[in-house]
Amino acid sequence: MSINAKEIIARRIAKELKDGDVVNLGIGLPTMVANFLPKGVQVVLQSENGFVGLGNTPDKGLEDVDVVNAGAQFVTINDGAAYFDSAMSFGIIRGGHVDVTVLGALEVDENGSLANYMIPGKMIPGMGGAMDLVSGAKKVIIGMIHSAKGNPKILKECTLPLTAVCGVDLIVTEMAVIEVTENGLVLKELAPGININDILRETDAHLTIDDNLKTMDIL
Amino acid sequence: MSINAKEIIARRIAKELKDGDVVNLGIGLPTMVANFLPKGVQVVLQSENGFVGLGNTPDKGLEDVDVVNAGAQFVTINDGAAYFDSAMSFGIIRGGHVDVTVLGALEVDENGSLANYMIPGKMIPGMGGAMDLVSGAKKVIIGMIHSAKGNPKILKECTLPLTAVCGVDLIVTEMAVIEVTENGLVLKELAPGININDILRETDAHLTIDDNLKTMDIL
Amino acid sequence: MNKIISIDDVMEHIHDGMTIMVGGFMGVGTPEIFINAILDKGIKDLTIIANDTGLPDRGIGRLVVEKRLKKVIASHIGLNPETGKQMNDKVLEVELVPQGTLAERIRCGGHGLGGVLTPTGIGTLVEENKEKIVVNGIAYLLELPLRAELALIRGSIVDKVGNVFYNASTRNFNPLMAMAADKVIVGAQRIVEVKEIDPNNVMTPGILVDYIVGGEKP
Amino acid sequence: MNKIISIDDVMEHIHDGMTIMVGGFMGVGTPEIFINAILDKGIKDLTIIANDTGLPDRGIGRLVVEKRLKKVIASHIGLNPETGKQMNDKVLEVELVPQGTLAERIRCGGHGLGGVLTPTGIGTLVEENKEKIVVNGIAYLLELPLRAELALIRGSIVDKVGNVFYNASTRNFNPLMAMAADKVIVGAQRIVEVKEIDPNNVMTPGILVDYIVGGEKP
Repeated sequence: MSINAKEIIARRIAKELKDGDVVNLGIGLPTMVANFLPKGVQVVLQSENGFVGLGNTPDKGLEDVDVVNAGAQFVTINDGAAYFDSAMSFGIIRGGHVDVTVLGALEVDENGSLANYMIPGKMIPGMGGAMDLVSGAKKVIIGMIHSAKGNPKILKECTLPLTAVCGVDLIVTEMAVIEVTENGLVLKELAPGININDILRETDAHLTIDDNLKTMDIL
Repeated sequence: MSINAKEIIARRIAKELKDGDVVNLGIGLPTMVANFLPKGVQVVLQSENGFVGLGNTPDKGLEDVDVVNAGAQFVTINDGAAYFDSAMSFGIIRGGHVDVTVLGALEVDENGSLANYMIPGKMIPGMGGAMDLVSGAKKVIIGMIHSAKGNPKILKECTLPLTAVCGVDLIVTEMAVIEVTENGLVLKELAPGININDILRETDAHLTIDDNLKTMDIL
Repeated sequence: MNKIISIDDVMEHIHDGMTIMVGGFMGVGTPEIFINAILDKGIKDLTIIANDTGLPDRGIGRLVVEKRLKKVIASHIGLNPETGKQMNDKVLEVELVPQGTLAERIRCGGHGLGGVLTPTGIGTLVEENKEKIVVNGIAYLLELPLRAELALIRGSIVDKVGNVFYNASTRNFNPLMAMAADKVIVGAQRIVEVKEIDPNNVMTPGILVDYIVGGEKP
Repeated sequence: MNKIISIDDVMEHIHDGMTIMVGGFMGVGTPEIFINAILDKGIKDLTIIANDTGLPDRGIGRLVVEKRLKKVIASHIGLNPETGKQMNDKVLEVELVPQGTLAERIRCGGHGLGGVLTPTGIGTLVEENKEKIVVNGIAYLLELPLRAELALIRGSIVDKVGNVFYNASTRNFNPLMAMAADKVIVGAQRIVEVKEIDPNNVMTPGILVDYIVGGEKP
């Protein structure tokens, strides 16, 4: 789980975003996506704690204590930003006004179901805004390390408590791009240097290999 | 239905208001109540089209086209006013944040049910905010002329489509003050010069005469 | 992504038979430039969702007088006698909705909610054909979402990315409708540069607005 | 009607075992002066309704660390490991609610609504013990209102009649909670004269606020 792996994921997901998209990036790896937007693509980032127009991290000493992201980190806002309360924030999310959300996951399965908010008896951070994001955003992209040290996270069926049923559209890992279709998971792209057997070894779910299998563009 | 009758009603209702009350006054007669507040009593008027802090009618030439009441008449706002949207306005109303609403009525009955928004086939203005006001305000006062040219409007049971079931707390007319209780309507006060027989003649509903029947204070 | 277009360009987005939400309360906060354009271009058979039908010479009232509407969903039609007349003559269908319920139904439509339980209207004609749900011993009506193909709203100050500030009592239903339609066009009293509206004072974020047209009169 | 009181006077309104809503998001927009006072005065067995349990040294997190809570209703507890620990040790009851659902439930409580239908949580643990209602072929959860005896909110600028302006991302749950409690007390970063806040920019009208206490730090 090197920095490199995360950067591969973030770079590839960034290519899914279109100019003008309203995007909500989860805390952690998904946040990195903003650093790799293709030239000419500008997106509006929504922060579920109450604004659109999320900007960069402020320079040291220039932090505004009233301006934080959903992870409680100091951020800035861009020109054209707007603040609102939590009901409006989730009205925007649930109401389909967010084009793309990028989230991490503990498990994803063949139905596009997702588990990412608790491991019973062990780690229970809570779902925060994740359940609303998956149910409301037009496109849900999961960005995650492909397996947990070799143990598959892309499963026939999730074993952990679900965040949402059938909500995921695309899974991007450091090894592959997998699309969730009505007919199950379709392997669309392989990372450079990765072959199909590598993927199958670290994947529990059934994968259909796309006729037009490509190499992931991570430049 | 002289000016005098309406003024009697407005003056008497004004005495029901307490300092600091949040009050919504219906269009027409109820609006007059604001002119007769007892000394030392200041209320905050809510206007359901979107603000609290409704003030007086502006002087000619000083109208602001953006500042109107729910009857589309030019008004002013007082210091400390606040504007909001229609969802918030009715959140305030439905949520019990309005202490008193004063409304007109076509009919009121022994259960405290009220009809004031339509005469089928004839006059259908619509309920506007009235149904929400009756269901949400802590105290609902009906201010109306006692009868329609001698035909009772205070009935055993309303005949027109209801605005609300069992919502009314107090009925104030130019002849009497009548309280709605669990045991039906109780005649609490008579206007100066009015006797019980006058009331009974113009009232269809059963009235219990209060042991402590008083004369209406309309100064 | 230039959102500022001419009123002629707007008319490409308005067609006969459409369902349109129109902001405003008795004409205050109603985008009159779009009303003018609909009248000028002969658009008809519209279903309008709005608080009221304005006055005969103002706001939606003018569309009623000119018989451009097939159906109205509103809370109040009393200040425009023509609406009641057409309703009684059965040439215009009118669905009356309590004002607070209308606001919530539009809000549900825009916020991805399947409905809301309100005590308003219990025991009245409003409860016809509606599900009643009892919660903690109190009966509520289940009121369902309203959406439209198009929302025509009016902004007092609008910046070039579509952030909207509504002044005073012009706000009313406008921000709710800007969430609840497939396409949102705002008639602006004043168009300003980005950054001229404080982000704290934006009442409708620009991400919700598709097009901006200038020329709304005070 | 002087609403400005001292922090000592506030403590007459806070008791052991109370249900309290506390504004803020990971501590941002949380009224820390009330957290301090609750800690100082030994208040305990509280049920807290809030977005999250803050950080161990910030916001509600400090009440968790000092074991003043009996129950928490929140959407996220991950930034304060002590909450999860007490939950697993069964000394603290935690009800996890999706963030958007939490906002809507509090809004229902304050707006006189009996509940709301949301698609969020369908097919997950969140649907346990909840009614499912199908509208137009889509299944929704019926989520019920939340109210509290007291709401402790934080205002950036508060005028003397209690009108509140929340700056930037401090707004979050504060205006929703100010509607949904029997008593509302605001901790003010700055108290100003009436008229200093533009009526268009008031986010919580003073009619909703019972008491104001100064002294909130930036």
